[in-house]
Amino acid sequence: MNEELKIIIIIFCHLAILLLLSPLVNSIIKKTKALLQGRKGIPLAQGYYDLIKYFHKETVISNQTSWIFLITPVILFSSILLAGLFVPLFSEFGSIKILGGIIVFVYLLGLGRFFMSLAAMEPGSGFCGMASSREMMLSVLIEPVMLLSLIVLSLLADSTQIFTIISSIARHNLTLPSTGYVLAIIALFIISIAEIGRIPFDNQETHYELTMIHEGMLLEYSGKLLGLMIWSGWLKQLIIISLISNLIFPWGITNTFTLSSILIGFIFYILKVFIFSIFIALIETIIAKVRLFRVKDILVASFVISVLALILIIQESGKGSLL
Amino acid sequence: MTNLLIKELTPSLLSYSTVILLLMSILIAGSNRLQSIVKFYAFQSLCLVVITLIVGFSTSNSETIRIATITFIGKCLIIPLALNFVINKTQVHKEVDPIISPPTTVLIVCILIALVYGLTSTPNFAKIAYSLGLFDTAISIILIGLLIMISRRKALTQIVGLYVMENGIFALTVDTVFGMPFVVEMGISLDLFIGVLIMGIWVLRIKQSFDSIDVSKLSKLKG
Amino acid sequence: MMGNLLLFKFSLFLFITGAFFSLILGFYSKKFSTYVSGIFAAVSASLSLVSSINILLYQNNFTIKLPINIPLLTANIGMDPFSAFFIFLISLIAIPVSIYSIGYMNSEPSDTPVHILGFLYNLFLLSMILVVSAKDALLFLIFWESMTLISYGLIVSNTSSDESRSAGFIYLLMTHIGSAFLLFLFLIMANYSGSFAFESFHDIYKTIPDSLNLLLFVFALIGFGTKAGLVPLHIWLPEAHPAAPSHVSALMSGVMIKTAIYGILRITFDFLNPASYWWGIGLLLIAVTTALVGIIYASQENDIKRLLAYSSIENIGIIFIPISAAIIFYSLKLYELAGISVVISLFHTLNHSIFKGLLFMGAGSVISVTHTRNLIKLGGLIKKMPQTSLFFLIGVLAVCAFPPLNGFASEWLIFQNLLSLFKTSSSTIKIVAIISASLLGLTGAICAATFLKAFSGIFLAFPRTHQAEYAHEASLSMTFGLFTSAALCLLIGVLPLFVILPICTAVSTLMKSSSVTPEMFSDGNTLHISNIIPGYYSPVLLTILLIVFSLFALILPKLIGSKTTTRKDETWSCGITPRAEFEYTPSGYAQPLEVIFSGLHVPADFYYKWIYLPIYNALHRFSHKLKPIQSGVVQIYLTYIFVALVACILWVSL
Amino acid sequence: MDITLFFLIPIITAILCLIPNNIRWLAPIQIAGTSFLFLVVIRLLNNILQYKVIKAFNNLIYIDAFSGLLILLISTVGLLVSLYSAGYMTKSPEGKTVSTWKLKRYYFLLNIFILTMLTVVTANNIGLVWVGIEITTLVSAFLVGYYNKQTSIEAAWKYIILCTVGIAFAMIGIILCYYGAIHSGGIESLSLNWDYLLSIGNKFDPSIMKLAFVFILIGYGTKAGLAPMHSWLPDAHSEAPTPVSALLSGVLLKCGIYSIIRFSILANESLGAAFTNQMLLFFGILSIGLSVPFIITQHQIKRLLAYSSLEHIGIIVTGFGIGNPISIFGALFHMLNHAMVKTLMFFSAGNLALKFQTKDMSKIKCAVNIMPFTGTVLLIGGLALAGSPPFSVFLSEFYIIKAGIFEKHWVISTLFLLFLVIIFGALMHHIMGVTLGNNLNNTTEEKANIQKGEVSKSGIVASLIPLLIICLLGVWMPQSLFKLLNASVEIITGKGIL
Repeated sequence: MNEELKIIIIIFCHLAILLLLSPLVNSIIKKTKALLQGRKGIPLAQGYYDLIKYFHKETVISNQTSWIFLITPVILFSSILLAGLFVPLFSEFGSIKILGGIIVFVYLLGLGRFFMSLAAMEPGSGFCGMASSREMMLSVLIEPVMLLSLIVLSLLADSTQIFTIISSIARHNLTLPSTGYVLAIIALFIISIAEIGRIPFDNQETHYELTMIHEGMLLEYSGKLLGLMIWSGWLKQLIIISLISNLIFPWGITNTFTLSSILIGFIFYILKVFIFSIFIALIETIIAKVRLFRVKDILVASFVISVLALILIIQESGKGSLL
Repeated sequence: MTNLLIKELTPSLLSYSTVILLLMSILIAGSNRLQSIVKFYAFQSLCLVVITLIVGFSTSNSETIRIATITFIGKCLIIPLALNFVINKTQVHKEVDPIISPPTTVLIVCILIALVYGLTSTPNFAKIAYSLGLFDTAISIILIGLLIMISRRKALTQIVGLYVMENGIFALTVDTVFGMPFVVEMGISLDLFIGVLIMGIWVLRIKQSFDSIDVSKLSKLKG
Repeated sequence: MMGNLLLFKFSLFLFITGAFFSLILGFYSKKFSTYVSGIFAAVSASLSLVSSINILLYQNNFTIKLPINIPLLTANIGMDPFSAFFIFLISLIAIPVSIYSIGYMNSEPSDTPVHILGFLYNLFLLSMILVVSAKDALLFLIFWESMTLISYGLIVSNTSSDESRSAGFIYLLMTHIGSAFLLFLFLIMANYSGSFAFESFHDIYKTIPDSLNLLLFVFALIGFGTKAGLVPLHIWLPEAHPAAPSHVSALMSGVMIKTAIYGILRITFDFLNPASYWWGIGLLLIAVTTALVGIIYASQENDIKRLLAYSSIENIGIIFIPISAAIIFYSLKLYELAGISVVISLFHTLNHSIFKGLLFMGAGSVISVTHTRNLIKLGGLIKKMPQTSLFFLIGVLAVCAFPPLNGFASEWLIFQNLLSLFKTSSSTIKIVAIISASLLGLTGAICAATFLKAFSGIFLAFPRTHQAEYAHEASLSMTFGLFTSAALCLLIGVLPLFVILPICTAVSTLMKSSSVTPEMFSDGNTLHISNIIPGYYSPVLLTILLIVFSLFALILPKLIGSKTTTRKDETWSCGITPRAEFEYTPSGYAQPLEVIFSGLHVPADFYYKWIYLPIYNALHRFSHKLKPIQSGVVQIYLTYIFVALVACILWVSL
Repeated sequence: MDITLFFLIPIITAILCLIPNNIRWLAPIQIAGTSFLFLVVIRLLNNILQYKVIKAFNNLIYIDAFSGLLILLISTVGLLVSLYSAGYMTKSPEGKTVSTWKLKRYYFLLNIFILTMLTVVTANNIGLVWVGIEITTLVSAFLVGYYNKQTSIEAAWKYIILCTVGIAFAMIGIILCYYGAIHSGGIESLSLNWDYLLSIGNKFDPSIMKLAFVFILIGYGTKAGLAPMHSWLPDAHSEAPTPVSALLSGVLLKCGIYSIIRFSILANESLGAAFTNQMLLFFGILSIGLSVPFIITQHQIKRLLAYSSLEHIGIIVTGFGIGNPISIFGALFHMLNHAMVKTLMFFSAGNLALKFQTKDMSKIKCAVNIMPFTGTVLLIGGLALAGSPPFSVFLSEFYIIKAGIFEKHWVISTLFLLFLVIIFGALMHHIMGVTLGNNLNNTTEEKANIQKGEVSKSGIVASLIPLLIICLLGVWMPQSLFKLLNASVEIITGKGIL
């Protein structure tokens, strides 16, 4: 089998996993939370039911809206799905090297968020506007820290490709986990929680208009459009979880194209994602959501952690410079 | 015989005239009656004429004698007359409340004279001062003239101050170079006579529009 | 090649002709004058565009002797590829802007002196071209100041108001101070070279002592930084750019401030020699501060043109980031990397010109229809002005650096550039570079928030005033101008290498020691800087995938779900009929940002109050103290003469 | 023949101006006279370029390129002033009617004033130069006090007193010089002639020349308006009728400088250039510096321009003081430029003052809308005056500072540039405050008083000419002008710039 075919197959698998797994992961988090809080919770397949339900429903949109409102779900979905191609799941074969690295990844997420916030301004509703405004505020805080922590990691691996970063970490990690690396991961973890809009930054469950951010922006959406938007949200959640879990446990990612190794990689991957989802649910149960403007403090803290990681890395890697 | 007399008399006459020249300046500085100031000025000019004549005779320079004549007509007659005319016309006879009072002015004048005499003995000046008897006197008179202009309020006194300065300069000319070439000297004299007329006109105009010839009232233009 | 030279000469000539024609015709028919001015400018700009492309591709440098006869001045202008790149940039923006200007000026109120504006407009373009092609320092200064004066004329003849007067004044004064530094700089250089010709300045650093080298660099930085709008010399920019007519603002923001980039690059790399990497670090700090300060102010601005002007400050900061990197590399003798950095900065310069021109033109369309610059008074225009809003959105996406537009291509390169600084040996450089990268990310994020606010404020939701409610689409020439720029944004974004190729030529002539080839930037169609941290970005592939995935996203719900209907209804607002008052206003939108940056964000007049006002006050106090010198008392005046005389005599005799 | 005509024309014009009883005839006579003078001057300049030096009237008249430049200035500004007076002087600032007799006297004095200035710059005998300068004071005092208001009388009085005192000091300098000449073996009857003095110049006793130069500098410096002897300048310039202000600022001050520089050429023969340059530099920079605070705090438009004259005199003198051929070229060129631009500025300011019936800048607003031409010209002229390219004023200042840096006068050059930048800001602030701003049509109260429109057509022509000249000279220096300037530089330094 030639190389390109292999890659295309893996990419299709990659996309399929993302699309199919994302509703499940969300349900797992919800279910775990419910169990931890002593409730019965939703069935694990609830995500799929919801999507199918939305896709069968009539679409009602505000009469203030224009084409932007209509194309936003499409752009959001496609940009997030595209960002998904940057993150390895179970195999290194999915890597399209030339597509881009961490910077393209972050900006693609930004593109989706930009359109989502833009569309939220369209109906002229106060709640949507507020959510949009807060989302942009959060993004202002998240993006630099996310970039910084990813850059620090990329400096470790000497590459901005996430695939390369993870594989090189996989090679070094077992021998010597450096302090800088650990700090960078911590910072990235905090940021990831913020990025997927979870407690303590945002509460996905809330339907109290004055506190919701992500949900608030979807307020005027319905039917197929809403389905796409929600799916995009779940996709993003899964992508971020995959990214962070693979960074922390870069094990089991195959670099060979055999059925067995792919299977092992896949199982490893599923495990990692599940564990991580449960972990997130745990955090959500323990920690309360912080006040909006306190979010800044947490994110600044993670910025400081990243800078610290950077300094440590510079100290550790005195060698290997150009001069 | 006359020549000898002149030769004998010249130095002493010169030095007497010099002293009178300086004395007149001090008197002008110390006086506050306008008419007497003009008189002192006329007398000072006369001294200058005498000096010029002496110089002229001793060097037998006919130009210098001509200059002396013109100077006599101008400085002893025209200028004092013109000034007196202005005094009568404006009916201001006294320098009231000068910026620096006459006694103080005289004191400053004395200090000035001392300074000038001291300064002219410094090496740089000595070269010039050495050859001229009147150099220090002339410079003193010039400065006294300026001091008079600075210390008085009446427009008329300022004119007199200006002409005292001019006398100093004239003394300098006579003394250093025995008078300028005639054309130039003519020009300068003409200038002075026109000057006094024109300034007289301006004093009258000041009187007309300010109802006073107090120059310190002329201080609206500032900044 | 003679043809090219002729072409260029002809284009210069046409600018002048256009200027005078539009001035004279303006006395008969204003409408006619606008057409003449716009068409002449567009045609002559296209001619110079062709001519500059020719130079960039075939490098037939030429010199022209201008009909200027001034002692000590060699009135030579000419094009080498580096100048040609800037002429390319100026002409490229000038074409759509000139076409746009026809529609814009025709929709201005009748008492606007359009003929004077048309006259100055043509001269303005001409002066910019002359600035970047001058081959003599004195000539350069003359054109440089003429450019300022002409743009000043455009500002003050646009509207007669106290605001435009003070804007013009600050502009003129600040740039004049800058020019004074430039004058000093050139004079010192001429002292060492013996001539004002730029040729004699090449490698002048060899004859200049090192300390002076730094001084000259600082002078250049102040001189050109004032024009470019580096913080804290930027205070004129947000005042002056909005005061001009919108198409002129587009040129001022898009092109004019770029001439400062030309100047600083010429001086730093052609004439001087960055001796220590601390120059670069210093500049990098200034650049990042400029970018941040610019965008934070922009985020709080409700005047659309001021917002755009502040965003220009931000972008100037971003352009200066790779320049500082270049200086660092150059001082470390990594000439190739230095060359790459300069290419990157020029690339962003070009991109910024295009999208900022587009945004200013878009804003101008809105203003000419609604007669207000205040975001709060707009809203809902997307239905009234569908084309304008689409092109404006493209501009917004470009300025926010979202893939796959041109803004992202250059910003991606800048990130790579900063990361490549990590390969140097100094820890200071490493830390500063990486934190700068993160702050660049912060800038990008604030930029997105800012332009989201701007776009939604103008185009989305309910119209908030009558002006906005009765708006209509702008005229054809205006939308055409917007369309051209927007198309360029997309085109360069997807195919950046076509532009990088000529820039490489330009930089290779600028920096003799580093020859930069496009191969250093690409791996096939992919952007990829060799030698440094491996990073790839393939705009073509990304665009294709985005389109494919979008199609997929369009089809997916239909595949899964059933065929459903779409219905329009009122926005839900707790049961009341929604009104414009319920909306989130632009200022409300930006309020969270204001809260989180309350530490960093200082009032807009901070720089004025704490840097310029004290100087002004000190001068005033001092002047008032000296006023009694002229007391009006003649005796005192006499005393001055007396004192002066006595002092001089004492000085002579002692 | 030319020379005779040259002196006769102003005299004849002056007399002719006294004859007619109808106001209408005055201006044409004056314009015709000055135009004729201008043509004669052009012919004369041609001769100068050809023969270098022209002597006449038994060696009383000595004209070289340096005098030629000043003659050019006097005749050009004279012509412009005549043009401007035609429209301006028939209107009085208070809106009263103008009496024929007064106007006749004005034109008479104007011609005499021009005549005396011509004498100053052409006389060979330095004593006669002195006489000429003194007479300019006396004549122009009447012109300054023309309006006979309290303030104008005050200005005229100060002008007379201060200048006469100053010039008296210059006399001392001349006497010392004469003395020095005789003592170094000069022939008495020739020892006041400039050409003769120059030929024996290197024999002078340096200490005498030093002293003489100090007196000359203070003396003529008063007339030239050098700080700190400048105090008469703002008063006289602001109170005189506008055409006279232009003449005072544009030419008279330069005549003072001319006399100083003439003397410094002589002094340099025995002293070397260092001493005179030092003195000139000091007073030059002091003048620029002292003008700064007054320009900043100024409220009155004509005083503003007067202080700007102080600044420019400082610039010129600094240029001479730097002593490099290029800076001297710049200084000479600046004389011309300043004459042109200041004439222009005074004309525009005069128009504004007439239109708004005030010289107070806070009461003059939005001139570009009320008087589109005058306002625009004032704004452009202000930019030129402040030294902005592409106008020729920039070039001359550039030459001066270039030479300053070339001669390594770092402090002087830095101060020069600093002052110039501050003055740029202050000047432009004032000028813009007057010309631009909110449209007055919006405030009904003021609209009633002030009609839109220019004051006079002749004023437009008179300010258009200098505007064109400074624009043109900014990009194109005619070869003949260059030759004239270069020849003057050769006279002053002994070598040209190229």
